[in-house]
Amino acid sequence: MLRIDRLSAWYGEARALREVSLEVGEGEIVTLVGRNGAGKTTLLRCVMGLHAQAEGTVEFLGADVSRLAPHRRARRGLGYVPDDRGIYANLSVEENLLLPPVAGPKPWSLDQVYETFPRLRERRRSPGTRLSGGEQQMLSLARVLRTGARLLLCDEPTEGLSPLIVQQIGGILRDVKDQGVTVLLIEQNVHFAATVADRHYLLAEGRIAESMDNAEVRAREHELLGYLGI
Amino acid sequence: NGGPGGGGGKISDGKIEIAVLNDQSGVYADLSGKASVEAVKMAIADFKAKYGDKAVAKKIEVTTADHQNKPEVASSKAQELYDRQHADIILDVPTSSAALAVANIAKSKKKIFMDIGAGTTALEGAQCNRYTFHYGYNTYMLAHGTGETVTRDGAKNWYIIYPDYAFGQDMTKSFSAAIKGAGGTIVKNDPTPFPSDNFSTFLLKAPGLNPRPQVLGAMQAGGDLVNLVKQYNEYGLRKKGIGLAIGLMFLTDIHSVGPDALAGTKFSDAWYWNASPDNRAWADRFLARTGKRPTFAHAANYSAALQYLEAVQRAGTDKSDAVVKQLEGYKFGDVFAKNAQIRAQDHLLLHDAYLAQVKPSAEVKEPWDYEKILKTVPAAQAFQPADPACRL
Amino acid sequence: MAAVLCARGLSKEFRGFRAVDDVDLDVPEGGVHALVGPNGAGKTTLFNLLTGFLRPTAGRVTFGEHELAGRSPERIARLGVARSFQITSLFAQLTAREHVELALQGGTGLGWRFWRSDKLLRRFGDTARDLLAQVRLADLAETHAGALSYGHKRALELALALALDPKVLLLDEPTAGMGAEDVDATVELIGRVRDGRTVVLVEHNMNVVASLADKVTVLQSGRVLAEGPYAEIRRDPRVVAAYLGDADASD
Amino acid sequence: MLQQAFDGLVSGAFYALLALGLAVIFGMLGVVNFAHGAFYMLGAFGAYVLLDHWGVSFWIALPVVPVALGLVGVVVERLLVRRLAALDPLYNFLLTFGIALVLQDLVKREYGVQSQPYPRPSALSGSVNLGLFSYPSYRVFVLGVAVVACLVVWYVLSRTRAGMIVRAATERPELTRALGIDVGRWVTPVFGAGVALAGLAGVLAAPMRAVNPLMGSDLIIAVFAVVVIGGLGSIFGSVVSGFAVGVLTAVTNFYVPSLSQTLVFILMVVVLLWRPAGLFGREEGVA
Amino acid sequence: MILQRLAARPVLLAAGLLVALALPWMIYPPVAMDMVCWALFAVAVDILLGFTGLLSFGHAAFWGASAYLTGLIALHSGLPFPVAILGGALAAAVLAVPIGWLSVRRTGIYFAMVTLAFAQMVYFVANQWRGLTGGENGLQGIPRDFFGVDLSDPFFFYYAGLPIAVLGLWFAWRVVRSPFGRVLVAVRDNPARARALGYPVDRYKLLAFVLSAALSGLAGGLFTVGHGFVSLEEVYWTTSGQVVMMVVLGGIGTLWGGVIGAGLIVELGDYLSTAGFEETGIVTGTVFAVTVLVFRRGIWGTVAWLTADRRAPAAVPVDERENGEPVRA
Ligand SMILES: Nc1ncnc2c1ncn2[C@@H]1O[C@H](COP(=O)(O)OP(=O)(O)OP(=O)(O)O)[C@@H](O)[C@H]1O
Ligand SMILES: Nc1ncnc2c1ncn2[C@@H]1O[C@H](COP(=O)(O)OP(=O)(O)OP(=O)(O)O)[C@@H](O)[C@H]1O
Ligand SMILES: [Mg+2]
Ligand SMILES: [Mg+2]
Repeated sequence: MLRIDRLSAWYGEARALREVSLEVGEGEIVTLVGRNGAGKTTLLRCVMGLHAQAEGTVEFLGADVSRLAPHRRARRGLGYVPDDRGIYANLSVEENLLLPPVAGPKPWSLDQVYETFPRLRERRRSPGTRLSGGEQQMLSLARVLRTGARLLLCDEPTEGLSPLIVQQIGGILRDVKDQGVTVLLIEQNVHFAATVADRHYLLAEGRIAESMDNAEVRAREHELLGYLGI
Repeated sequence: NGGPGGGGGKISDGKIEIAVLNDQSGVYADLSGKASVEAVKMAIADFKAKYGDKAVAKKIEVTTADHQNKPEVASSKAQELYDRQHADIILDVPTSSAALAVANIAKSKKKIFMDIGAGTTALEGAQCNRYTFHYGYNTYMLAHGTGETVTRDGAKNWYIIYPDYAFGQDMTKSFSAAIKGAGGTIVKNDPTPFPSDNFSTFLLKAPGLNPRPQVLGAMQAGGDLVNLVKQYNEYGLRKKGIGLAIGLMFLTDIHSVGPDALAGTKFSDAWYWNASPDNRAWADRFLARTGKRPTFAHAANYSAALQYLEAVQRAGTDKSDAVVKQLEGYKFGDVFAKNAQIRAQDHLLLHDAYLAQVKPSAEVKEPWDYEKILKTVPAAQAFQPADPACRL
Repeated sequence: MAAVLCARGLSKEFRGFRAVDDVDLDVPEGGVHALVGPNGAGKTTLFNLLTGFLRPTAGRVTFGEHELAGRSPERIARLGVARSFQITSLFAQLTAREHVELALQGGTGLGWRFWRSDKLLRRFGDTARDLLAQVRLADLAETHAGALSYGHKRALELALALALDPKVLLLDEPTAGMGAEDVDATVELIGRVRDGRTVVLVEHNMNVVASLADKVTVLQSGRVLAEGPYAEIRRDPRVVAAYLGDADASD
Repeated sequence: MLQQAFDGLVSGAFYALLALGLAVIFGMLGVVNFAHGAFYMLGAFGAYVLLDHWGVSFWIALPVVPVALGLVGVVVERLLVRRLAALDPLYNFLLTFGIALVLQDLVKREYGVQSQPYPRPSALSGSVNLGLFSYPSYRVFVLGVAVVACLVVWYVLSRTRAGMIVRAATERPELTRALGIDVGRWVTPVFGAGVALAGLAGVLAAPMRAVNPLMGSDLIIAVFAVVVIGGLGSIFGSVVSGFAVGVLTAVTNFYVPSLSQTLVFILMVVVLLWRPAGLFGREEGVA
Repeated sequence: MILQRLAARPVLLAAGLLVALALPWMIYPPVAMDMVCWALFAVAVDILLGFTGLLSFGHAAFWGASAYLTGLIALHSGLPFPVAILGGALAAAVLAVPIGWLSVRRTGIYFAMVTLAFAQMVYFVANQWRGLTGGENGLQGIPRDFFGVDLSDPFFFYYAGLPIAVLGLWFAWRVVRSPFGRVLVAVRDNPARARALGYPVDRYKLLAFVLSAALSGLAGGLFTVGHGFVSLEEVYWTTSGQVVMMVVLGGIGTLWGGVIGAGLIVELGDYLSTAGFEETGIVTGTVFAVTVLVFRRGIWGTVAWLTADRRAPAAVPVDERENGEPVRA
């Protein structure tokens, strides 16, 4: 479904990604793990078309989207959940949900969203940034789900959240997967990553250091943690 | 470089160079501007026709420059005109600050300057000098004619509003003196912001003053004046019995606002093109050349150029000092200046002035026919007595 | 050990969101104090509060006998509390040497001399070179900061903080973005410069924390979760759950 | 006194309309449009030219001129402003300063600097009785139009999908793009709409103020001060401070006429001392 | 290469001085004087815009305040003109303290608007305080006295005034190339970092503002004596806009670019007013807009960029932000 080929990115002079290639198959949950600054966020931003200083190709659903503007990629079914959650302070919760246009064959309805996230229904009139961090994370995820995006790009959706909410989000991601949505997930927490994902890419210093499946991750968890510098 | 041009023959460089330095792009562009250059050319043509071969100056040329209403441009241009273009005289120069700047240049270069466009009495007061003449009008003339006549005609109580800058303050002083001299009272005078596009505060205030004013004396000029008149009508003050008298209004202003808005308003004018057959004939010639009806400034430029050339003819030379001597105290009359004299003490041109009234559009018979002359203010009374501060 | 830098009841609210929540912190004199916690725990915000870049919503900060809360960053820097920035923050138009000279010049009041030549700054040249050598930037002294690689920028950040010769040095992720070799060198450098001063360190690299820190404070959601020597902290079940992850507990 | 204050509301209406346009453009594009005064002037001239050359009445000019100017704004944004969008906002400030000079002098070249006549629409030439006092009906109309325009803008921004997108794009343009919205397509109409608001103010001004090429340039500086007082970027703040400055100026005019011109700047100083970001402005970030 | 560079500086300097000395032979002396004054003014503004990162749209206030004070001193005290000019510059500096103190609280576009508003306020005061300023008549007949030597010929006055301007330019260069100037660049590039290094950023900005105002005052005073009068035009906002145009045209942050920009715009204005083209705004506005659009480094900046080491970061601070760092409004 998503194929990245020899993707490189820079920040001014500094190179953040070095010829990264990876693939995500339909209906998979794939995580990107790696220490801070490895280039994970940059990779997602490149996929979304938000990073100008990049080279290489990004194919989505068999078509090369590398030259498309971000909004066109979103229209084709890429859903982006940024690392800072990206909630609008000037929009209410409901407006935050309704903002992005529908982009996939099976968009969620508002009711569906509220059923899954009852907290959001309670707070639907309040400004987006009045929510707690966890609620904001839910909102950000719900927002792209509502568009019916085919591929979710989630940048550390569990960051700074309590274990309970982390579990909940893990559950949601698995549910979403059951509905046929593909997920590319950035995760610092290897343990969590292992519980939700099918496959993992380890990113280090802007390169794909390794690709492994779940069993491998579990077997090598220790080694990995050392590698990640945790 | 930079040295004086003169020497040699009777006419320096063998020709007379008349320079018109005025505003060709700003607020005064329509009032005077490039059309004044045409007026000067008419003067030269008339002069040549009159003297033919007897003319002292065989060759007379006109140059012009735009000072954009900026005094620094005026001063550099004036220097350039005198030094480089060898101008013998500079004419017009509207805007007080520019006029005063050029007067100082004229003084240091010892070249003649006849100001037409500026109203400030400082030109014949503290800032006067031997080579500068003030030709046409000044704030005293504007204020006195209107203030005195309107008061005499029965409107005793005045409410004066003036733009808060030198011109407005001058005008108010002159007006007040004239009104009091004629037995009237100033109920109140208020400074208004300058520039301003909103006079409603003052217009609203007017009917409530005690005693209720009969006339609103407005010293605004240009765009402010147009704003004010529009708003005066909007508030219907005329219907409330408060007339409008205006300190400084040009024909072009009436054209801007439209005569109906101003109908009945009284103001002083230095000259009006349709006041006499004589004027009219000249105005027709001017129309043929420029496609416009002349304002008083056009006529004054014509007259000033003509009188300068006559003075050169009498002096037999274009040397400044000799020409100044010919001009000082000279009595004459021409199409612009009636019963005129150039006062020797301060180089102010004294001539008949007029109290005019704006016609309603029903009475306007042809384009630009906006004024009715109510009264002639004789030359002797139209201008102020010589200011002792002036030492030539 | 006396606490050189003390915070009491420190809180910071951003439009209803508490980034730092009632934190008490004692930084003992003359050691390395590590501050760890998940992303968004409030570590950088705490740094900003300690160094005057943010004004606390509530609470006090004392440095020796000085009250710091409410003072401007420049005053705090002058008092001897220097910091580096997590997000590289340099002057694009100045060379590495000029950066260090600028930092050295800070304390002297020379900065006001607009009538003197900037050649005056040459007096700092030797010290600057020395500092740059310490952070392995000697070869790049004349390179404009805009053209330095990320790792080198981090090193320069560190040199700048050192140039102020502070009593307390606050380092926000000094090794982030560095290669393994540079990380070791930086650890070694911090090990050297800790003599005679106090270092407060924000780090995600637990190896660095383990080898340097005398004391570790763990922040989560703006609150202090645990505090103690690294050996203790790494076994604390709350810390493991919140930050280090379950895996580490089995160790 | 009450009448004076009411009158202040009318002049405040112009400040508010102009400040509103500035704020909308600034909010969305981060551009402080120096040419805003010039567009206001073009609005008035548009009405004048329509009437003078084609006899088109005020009532037709009122919708037509702002729309036409909005289109001009669209062109200006597409051809010029957009090129500098990625740079420091100062560049667009300077660009629009240049544009203002050009527009002003183009009009000057065509029509001279004289004020042009423009009559009040005859339907509004009288006065209306407002209970406590009677007041020129045209002014009441101006106030009404301004208030309606402000309300419409408020409604559009807060209650429609377009407004939602504009608010979102103003806050986080990049993310909004990533969520599938073509922000670039919205920027141009917003610039156009801001310019149209200036044009509307211009048409409204034609019957009661002098129509000349310089009418916008001095006004716009006062409007800048208004916007600084209200808090640049705050649409609500701009409107409120526009009306407030109008009323305060009118009241000051009454008691201390000589102070009225500097008043808006004095207010600005006071506000800067008290709340550097303006009354309703957001604090600039630290560090 | 290095030798070439080393040689280039004195050669450029000598060439510049030569041009300055020859100017009144090549163009009309009063126009030459205007160029020199505006050049100094533009350089003063560039200290703030190019080296401190603050766009002041209200420098007419300082140029004009000094013009008035210089005029008053020269008119009423009979002191030689350089003393009057120094007095004017001092007045401008004093005025800059409160205005700067309030303005430097804001940056970027806000700073531009706030300074513009302050300048307009100064304009209104100058307009109303007629007893002192002469209102719109201005102050006239300001003498060019220099210990009894008559300098009324603009040709000679040019040479009398030139040293003052050159001294001012030298001072500007000194400020930029001083320890203080180094701090300014740091403040411009990254104020937060400068604070962390112990520099009170606002006070540095304020001092830069005051120095820039003082130099603007020097230029304004010289201009006044050169013309022999002061008018309200000096404090009007168009003057502020004009000088910014000169700086941008010459090249922001190049210091000497302002000199070129000033020369060109003064010459252009002079040319247009004789060429019979009245609407100078169309031409200058277009030139300016085009410069901003396609030619952002300005003349000097482009030349320097073409001839010098292109890898060095651009002198224009704002260009830096084209990639990477978000623009802070
Ligand atoms: N705006 C920027 N300017 C310069 N360098 C940047 C910028 N953003 C990121 N970088 C650098 O690019 C590299 C990759 O950053 P990125 O944000 O992709 O890392 P990450 O893996 O997502 O890290 P984290 O786990 O902290 O989110 C890092 O070295 C980072 O410092
Ligand atoms: N200026 C600000 N306005 C609003 N919220 C802020 C601001 N600065 C920080 N925050 C929020 O405060 C929280 C703590 O941020 P902080 O930068 O202190 O985290 P941190 O512990 O340093 O994380 P990291 O390890 O990722 O650097 C975050 O949720 C952040 O979004
Ligand atoms: Mg990241
Ligand atoms: Mg941090």
